[in-house]
Amino acid sequence: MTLAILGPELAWYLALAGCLFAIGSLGVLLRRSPLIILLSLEIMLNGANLALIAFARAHGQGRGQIFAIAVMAVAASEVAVGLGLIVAMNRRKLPLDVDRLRFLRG
Amino acid sequence: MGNFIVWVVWFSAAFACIGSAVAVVTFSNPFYSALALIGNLASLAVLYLLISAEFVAAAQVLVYAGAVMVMFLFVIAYLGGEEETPWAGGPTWQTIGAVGAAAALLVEVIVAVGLKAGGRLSDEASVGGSFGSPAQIGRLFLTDHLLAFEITSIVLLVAAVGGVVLGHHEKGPHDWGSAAPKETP
Amino acid sequence: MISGAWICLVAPLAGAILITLAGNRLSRTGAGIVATGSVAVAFGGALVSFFTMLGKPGHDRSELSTAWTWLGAGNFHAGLSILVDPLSVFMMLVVSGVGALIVGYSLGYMHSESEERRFFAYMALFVFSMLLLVESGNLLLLLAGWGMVGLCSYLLIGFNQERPAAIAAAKKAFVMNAIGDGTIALALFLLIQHTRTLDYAATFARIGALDNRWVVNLIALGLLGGAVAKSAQLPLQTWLPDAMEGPTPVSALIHAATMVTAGVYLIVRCHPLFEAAPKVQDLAAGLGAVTLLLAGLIALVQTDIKRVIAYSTMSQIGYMFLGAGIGAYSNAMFHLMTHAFFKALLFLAAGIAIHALANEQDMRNMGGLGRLMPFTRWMFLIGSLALVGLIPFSGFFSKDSILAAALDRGWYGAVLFAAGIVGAFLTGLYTFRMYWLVFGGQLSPFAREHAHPGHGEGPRTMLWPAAVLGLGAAVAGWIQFAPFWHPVSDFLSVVAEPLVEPTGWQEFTASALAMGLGLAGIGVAWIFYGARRAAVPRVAGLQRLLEHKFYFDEAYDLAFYRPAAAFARFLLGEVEAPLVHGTTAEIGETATFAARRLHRAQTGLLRTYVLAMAGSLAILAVVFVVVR
Amino acid sequence: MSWVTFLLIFLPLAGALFVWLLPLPRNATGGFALLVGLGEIALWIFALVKFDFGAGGLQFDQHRTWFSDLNVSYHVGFYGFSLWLAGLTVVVLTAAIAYALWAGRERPRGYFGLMLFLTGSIVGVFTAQDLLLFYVFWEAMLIPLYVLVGVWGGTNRVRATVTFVIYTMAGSLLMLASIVVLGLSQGTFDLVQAGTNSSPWIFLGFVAAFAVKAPLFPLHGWLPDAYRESSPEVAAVLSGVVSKAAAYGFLRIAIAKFPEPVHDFRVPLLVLAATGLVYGSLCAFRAPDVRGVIAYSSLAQMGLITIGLFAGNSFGYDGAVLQMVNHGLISATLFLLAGMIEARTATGDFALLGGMARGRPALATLLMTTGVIALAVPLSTNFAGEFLILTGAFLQAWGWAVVGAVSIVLAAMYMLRLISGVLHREVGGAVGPEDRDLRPAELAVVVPLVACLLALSAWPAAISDRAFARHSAKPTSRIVVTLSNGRSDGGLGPYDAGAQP
Amino acid sequence: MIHRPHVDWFLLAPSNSLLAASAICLLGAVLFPAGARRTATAVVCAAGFVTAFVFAVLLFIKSPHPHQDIGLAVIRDRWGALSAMIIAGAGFLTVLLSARERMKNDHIGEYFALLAAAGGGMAFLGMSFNLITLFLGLEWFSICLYVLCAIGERERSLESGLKYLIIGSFGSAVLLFGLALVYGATGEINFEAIARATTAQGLRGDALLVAGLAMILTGLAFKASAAPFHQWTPDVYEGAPTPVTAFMSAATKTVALVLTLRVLTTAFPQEARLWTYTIAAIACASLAIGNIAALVQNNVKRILAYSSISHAGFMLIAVAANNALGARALMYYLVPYSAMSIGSFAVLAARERELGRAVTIDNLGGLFGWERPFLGASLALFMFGFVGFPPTGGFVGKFYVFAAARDRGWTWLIIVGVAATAISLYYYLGIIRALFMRPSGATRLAPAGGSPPREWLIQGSVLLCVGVTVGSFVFVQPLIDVARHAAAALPL
Repeated sequence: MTLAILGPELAWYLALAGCLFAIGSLGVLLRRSPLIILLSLEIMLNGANLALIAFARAHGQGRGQIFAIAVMAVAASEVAVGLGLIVAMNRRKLPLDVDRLRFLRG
Repeated sequence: MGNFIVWVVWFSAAFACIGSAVAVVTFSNPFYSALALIGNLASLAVLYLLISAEFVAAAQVLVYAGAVMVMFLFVIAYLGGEEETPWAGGPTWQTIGAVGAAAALLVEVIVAVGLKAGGRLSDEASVGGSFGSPAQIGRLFLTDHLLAFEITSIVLLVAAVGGVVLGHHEKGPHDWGSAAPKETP
Repeated sequence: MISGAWICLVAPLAGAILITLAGNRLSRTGAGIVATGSVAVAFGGALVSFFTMLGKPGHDRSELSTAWTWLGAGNFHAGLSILVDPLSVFMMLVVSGVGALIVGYSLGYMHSESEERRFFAYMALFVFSMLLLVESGNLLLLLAGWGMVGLCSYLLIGFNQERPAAIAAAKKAFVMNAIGDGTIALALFLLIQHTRTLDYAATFARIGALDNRWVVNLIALGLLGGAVAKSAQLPLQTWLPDAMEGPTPVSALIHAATMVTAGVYLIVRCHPLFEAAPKVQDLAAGLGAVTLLLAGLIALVQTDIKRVIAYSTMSQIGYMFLGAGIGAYSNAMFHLMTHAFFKALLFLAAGIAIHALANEQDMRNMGGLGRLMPFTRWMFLIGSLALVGLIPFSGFFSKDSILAAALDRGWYGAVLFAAGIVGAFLTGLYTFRMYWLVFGGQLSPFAREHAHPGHGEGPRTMLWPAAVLGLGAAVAGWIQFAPFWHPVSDFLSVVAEPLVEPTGWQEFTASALAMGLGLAGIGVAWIFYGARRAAVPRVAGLQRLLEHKFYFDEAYDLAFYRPAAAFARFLLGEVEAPLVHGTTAEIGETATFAARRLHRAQTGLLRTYVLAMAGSLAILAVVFVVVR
Repeated sequence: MSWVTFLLIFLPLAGALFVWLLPLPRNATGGFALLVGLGEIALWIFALVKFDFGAGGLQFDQHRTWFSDLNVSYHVGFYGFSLWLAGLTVVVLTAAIAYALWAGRERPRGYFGLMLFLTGSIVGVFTAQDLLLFYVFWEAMLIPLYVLVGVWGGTNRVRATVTFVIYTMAGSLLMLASIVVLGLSQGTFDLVQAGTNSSPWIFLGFVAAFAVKAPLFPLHGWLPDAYRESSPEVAAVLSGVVSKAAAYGFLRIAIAKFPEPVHDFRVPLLVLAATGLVYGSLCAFRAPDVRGVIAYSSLAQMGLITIGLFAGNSFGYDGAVLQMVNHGLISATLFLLAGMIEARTATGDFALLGGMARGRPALATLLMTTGVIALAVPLSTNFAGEFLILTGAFLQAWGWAVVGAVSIVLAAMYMLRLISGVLHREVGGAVGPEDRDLRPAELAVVVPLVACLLALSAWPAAISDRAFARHSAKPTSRIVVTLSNGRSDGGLGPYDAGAQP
Repeated sequence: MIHRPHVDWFLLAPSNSLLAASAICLLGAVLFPAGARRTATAVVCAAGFVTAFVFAVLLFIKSPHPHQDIGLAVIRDRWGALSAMIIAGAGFLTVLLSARERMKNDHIGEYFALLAAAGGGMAFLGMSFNLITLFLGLEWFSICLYVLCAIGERERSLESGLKYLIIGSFGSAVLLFGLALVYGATGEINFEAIARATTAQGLRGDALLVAGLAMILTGLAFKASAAPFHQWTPDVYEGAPTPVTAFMSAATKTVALVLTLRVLTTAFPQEARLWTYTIAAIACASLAIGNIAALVQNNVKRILAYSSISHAGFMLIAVAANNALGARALMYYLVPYSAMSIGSFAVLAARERELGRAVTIDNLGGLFGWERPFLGASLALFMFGFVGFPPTGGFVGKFYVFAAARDRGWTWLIIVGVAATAISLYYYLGIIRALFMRPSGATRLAPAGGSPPREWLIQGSVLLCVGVTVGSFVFVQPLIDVARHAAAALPL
């Protein structure tokens, strides 16, 4: 059974991926809570994943999907480390506000 | 007709996706943001299904929405809901710059896609029925992308160790030497 | 012949080195003896050369000897070589002979000084330098000797190191002479450019072949500049009176007998060059004439005994320049010799007086010394008469023949002659003004206070040289009496054939006029200073003009020194500090400013960092898509 | 014979390592360094005796590939003029070490090690026959200088070192750029093999480095501070030897490899040099202290040497080489003497000095002798050098020589001011009766230098006639050919053939 | 039937030995007695790096011809092997530095495990040959480094860790999107295949491809801490434990640059026009910003951070040259650079432990340079090396980089480099000034109560660094031969 593509073409998917990526980066750029920044990063990665999967479909290859799955794992890893950091910071009574993390500056 | 349904599904998923993404970014409470992200992930999974990526969609729901987000929610709960006024703080140029940069990126991607669409993007390949099935993915993972599979596991392992190291509750003061001085910020 | 010349050259240098190296191991007197001895050896060497030379025929009397190549570049080579010919032997004799006497005199004169060793080392070095100058076998070495005598002059004028006036005078002398060195050097560059050598013979041979008058004139002018500076002629004369800050033997040896006359030697030595540039030669004669007048005038109002003698030296060298300028080379040289005798004598006699009066040099504090020191008085008188040029003293024979030669040069010669005889009048006037001020009249209170009649006039080492010189001043002129016998001219003509040959009538006219005016000068001096029949007339403006030496010092100060100093200050203050150093500082500040701006961009705010990345990425991506 | 070159470079470097690594006792360190210095002198004399001046050309050369893909090699050797400059280096450096030994320096191991390192690198500069190797030694020279000035200098030493190093590095980095471009365009970095080049930019890169190091007006901003703030022996090395490396660079690289740019830039360079000559002389004339006078006179003298180098004829070249050695010895001696004076009076200010001649005959004699040689009194070797240079300049165009002659008068003015400011006049405020004459150790440092000067005065042709190959009987060296390839505008034609085969 | 792809275990040996060491360390963190834990895990970790180094050397020797393996995901060539050697060497030195770092004992095992794992990831990344392995390798060592940065659990460490994590993840996301676009444009993930596809399908200048390229460049430049993607560097370097900083400055930079050149030349040769100019611009920006910003810093670690930014600029000149000479120059440069970098951080670590506080220009002064002549002189040597003075490899490195730029015909890049070096003098020499030229007694030697005993491990590592720094100057030929062989693996 072969499947032709139904519905929106690749360009639509890519535009959506771009939107996600942009929204995610807006979150990183504008939010101060590290938690929300981590969430925004997830959105960015998902945008990339969407693009990968769309391309995989477009090229009819599995590689893109493999890539996307690997990315998921990576995203999970990043989240794990990030959350660990946030917990550690909370324990040290550090503010959970990236704007107040300014001990390190020139 | 099938096509039309696909379009409808696509659009609802896409709107849900963007809406939830915007919600993630704008909610002041991280807890709600996390919940919105779950929605986002779910709607993405729907989109994945539309382009025959069943396994990925499943993984998305299971791994992401299931495991990762649960972790998030646990931490948020542990920290207590610290609310943050979404757009406050930071200089104005930061906001303007951020919006500008994000918009430029978006426009750029869309332009790139648009330029490309005139050329090759439209002639998508037809794929076999097993495309995107767990079996195919598994086969790929064990043949061509064996290494990717292994490394993914290493990354996860490393992250786990890291998470443990960082999240691990410290038992006492530094036990290396006695003269460890106090930091003066 | 040549070995004598080498001995003559090296002996004083050896003496100087010996004294320097021996340091304290040599007693002060010992140093003096070494110096005197070495100069005496030099004189011996000169005599040997002289007599060997006399035994040779005229055309064979020139010999060049090169020790080694002193300087070389490419194909140009200048050897460390000496030239022995009648002219150089003549000068060697004068320099080492008079030198030996004066250095011997210093033994007594400098006895009380604490740094005699240095003095004698300098003296010996000077004699060496002077001998190098006169013996040099090429123009480069001549310039070397030229500079070295300037250096020694500097060292000796400034011998009295604690006296600021002495140091200032020494520096002035050196710098003035350096100007002369510079013009000579420029002349040498031209010579190298156009004749490709600095050896006398080759240079002179090739200079004739040069078509370019300008070049020849410039070369002669450059040499003349050096001569003028060294011989204290207008316009570079101002250093000589100041140089009297040096000890009296120095004045006698350097600033009367030898070094200052080097300019004359240079003109005679390089006469082919000057003859190729007759305009410059005329200029030399003219400068000599003007100088002899101006110096004579200034000498009228000076109160320092040594300065009067110094001005008279300038004046007499003016005569020599006049002579050399009109081509009467041997006459000029002859006058150089006799002048060496009588001027050294005058200085030595003055030195005895100064020595006796605790180094007082102001004539107004002297007076009546004649009774106190009869020997000195007689010596001084002999010197004065020779200076004025009264027969039969030496000055008569030499000076008058120069004037006679001037008569042989047409209208220009006549002008020069007129200047010369006016100068003769002035000479008589200022010389005997000095004589009577110092030796005539009653013993001055100052002299009475300081002089000690019981002790004699001075140590024998001082008196004997004066006596020898006195003899020379009296009789040395006899060896040549122009119309009748002229061995000096014959001897020297091998080197420098005179351009003028005055007739007997001219000789007579010149002698008569010069001697008459000289006597008139003496007479006037007698009226004002000897017999004091009349008060000295005062013309305030003129007096001030003369006392300020025609404002040459002031003019130079205003025209050169002050601008140079001001310019240097300006450079240090307005260029060096703000521009050269300021630029560095400014670059540093700009960098630091930029650094602070960048530092401010490093906010520590994570979001700005991400924004920078995102912004850059956006720009990069847009550019890529646009350019691709 | 190439081992002589090798030893001349590496003996002091090895000595430096030895001093740094082995804990020698305090006094032994300096003694050891001095011994190495004397060994260097002996080696150099040996090289001098063995050198065939008649043949000229590169001798005692040694060649090892350093890295082959860009044709960079360790290639060292001596030309006539480099041999003389190397001699200057070992003599002055040894005197400096001896002076430091006498004066006693803090942390002697560091100090003497650096001095030895400096010796080796300067000799390296004068022998390197590979562009990159030249640059390596050139930069290696800067490290010890930086530390020597910065650690053992005066109160304002830090500012002095910063200006000094940044100035010089700015220049030498441009040279590095030029070296890269030149070497790659030639396909080799070997100076002997490389041909000439006509790019004005590459030329200017080299000129920048040399002009800063020399220094040429107006790039001398680092000079007064560096010369004033460093310890006397380091100032002696700086002005005596290090500046000569720049002049050497002009000669060996800028002139030998860039005939056309040299021709095109001759006038601007001569203008800069002449300006520096007069400017330095004037500044020296007004400088308020001993070292200021010497420092600015150094600027003037380097201007003069540069005039000679760019006069473009054998007078200029020979005279410049002679003058490099002269000025090296003179300014080193003067700085050491200034140090000895400062050691007694703790100041170099003319307002506080004076009258030191009385009762101090050795000091007076030495300072006087050096001073008068410095002001180029005729018959001194300095005179010989200046005469040749100015002749060369005159042959190029008469105006340069007139400027030079003016500067001779100015030199007399400032040098006499220095001499009388220290030795003469009334006894200065800082001079006490307890300040004694030079001690035997000090004499042992300075007298040999003065003796060298006097010996050279007797026979300047020893250098001026032996800087380049003299006779064409044997195949002439490349440097000579190269040098003469540069159009000589002296207008003398065959007369200027001194530098030609 | 699943065809197991051929697996060249030898190729993976460097990474695997480090992974093994990491695993042992992890086990040791649990199993070893607390007292011996530090020493034992350090020894294991060091052994892992040594083994990795040996394997990398063997790999280098035995891989004269590039060969792709394991599903064309990695490549066995000398380029990767040499980078693995540098990384392993840097890691080994870092272990020496870390051995007695003030750190909680209960995480020391994990620390060494993560260090080894990070090294393994870098070694792997040097050999990665498709987009997936590229991304995964990058994340592999990045995640290790995030944790290592934060592991000190001091406030600063945590802050630096969080900053690094967030910015790093942002960079990864950008890189990933770029990779996705490239994949989408060509349908290939293997580097060579991408280039082939570009040619075959006429994709030169394709919008998706170049947009992806821009994003990839951003991601890689971020890892190399090149301006304007550099701002995290000073903060993270300052906050991270000094040994980790040392490791990052040497190894991360190595792998990022090596990878950049590999990706750009193998996957995007057709876009060379775009990326050479971009890299050149980035290099210039890094040189300018890195050097100028360092002028007013007081914290020595920050100065070194800016210095590392500027050196990234220098090495990017070599990348921008896009020729064989540039590749050689890059590989050569990395060796002395890594040694100097780790060496200077080692000295800082020593001083830090004496003081018990961050090292600034002010408290570097006093008698440190003289009291600890070896450390002082070594630090001075490293600074001279950073400037590019002989006799250090830094000089030859700069020379090669300039030569590469010249070979490309870009003399203006040389001028920029030269100007940057001139500026950099000020702060490098400022450190030397602080070391040796301050009046004594300005600062007390060790405010933290007595000077601790000399640490032979640190001294040893500094000595090794000095050896490499000077040795790479003297023995250029063998090193450059090695670099040439390595560069031969790239299609230049």
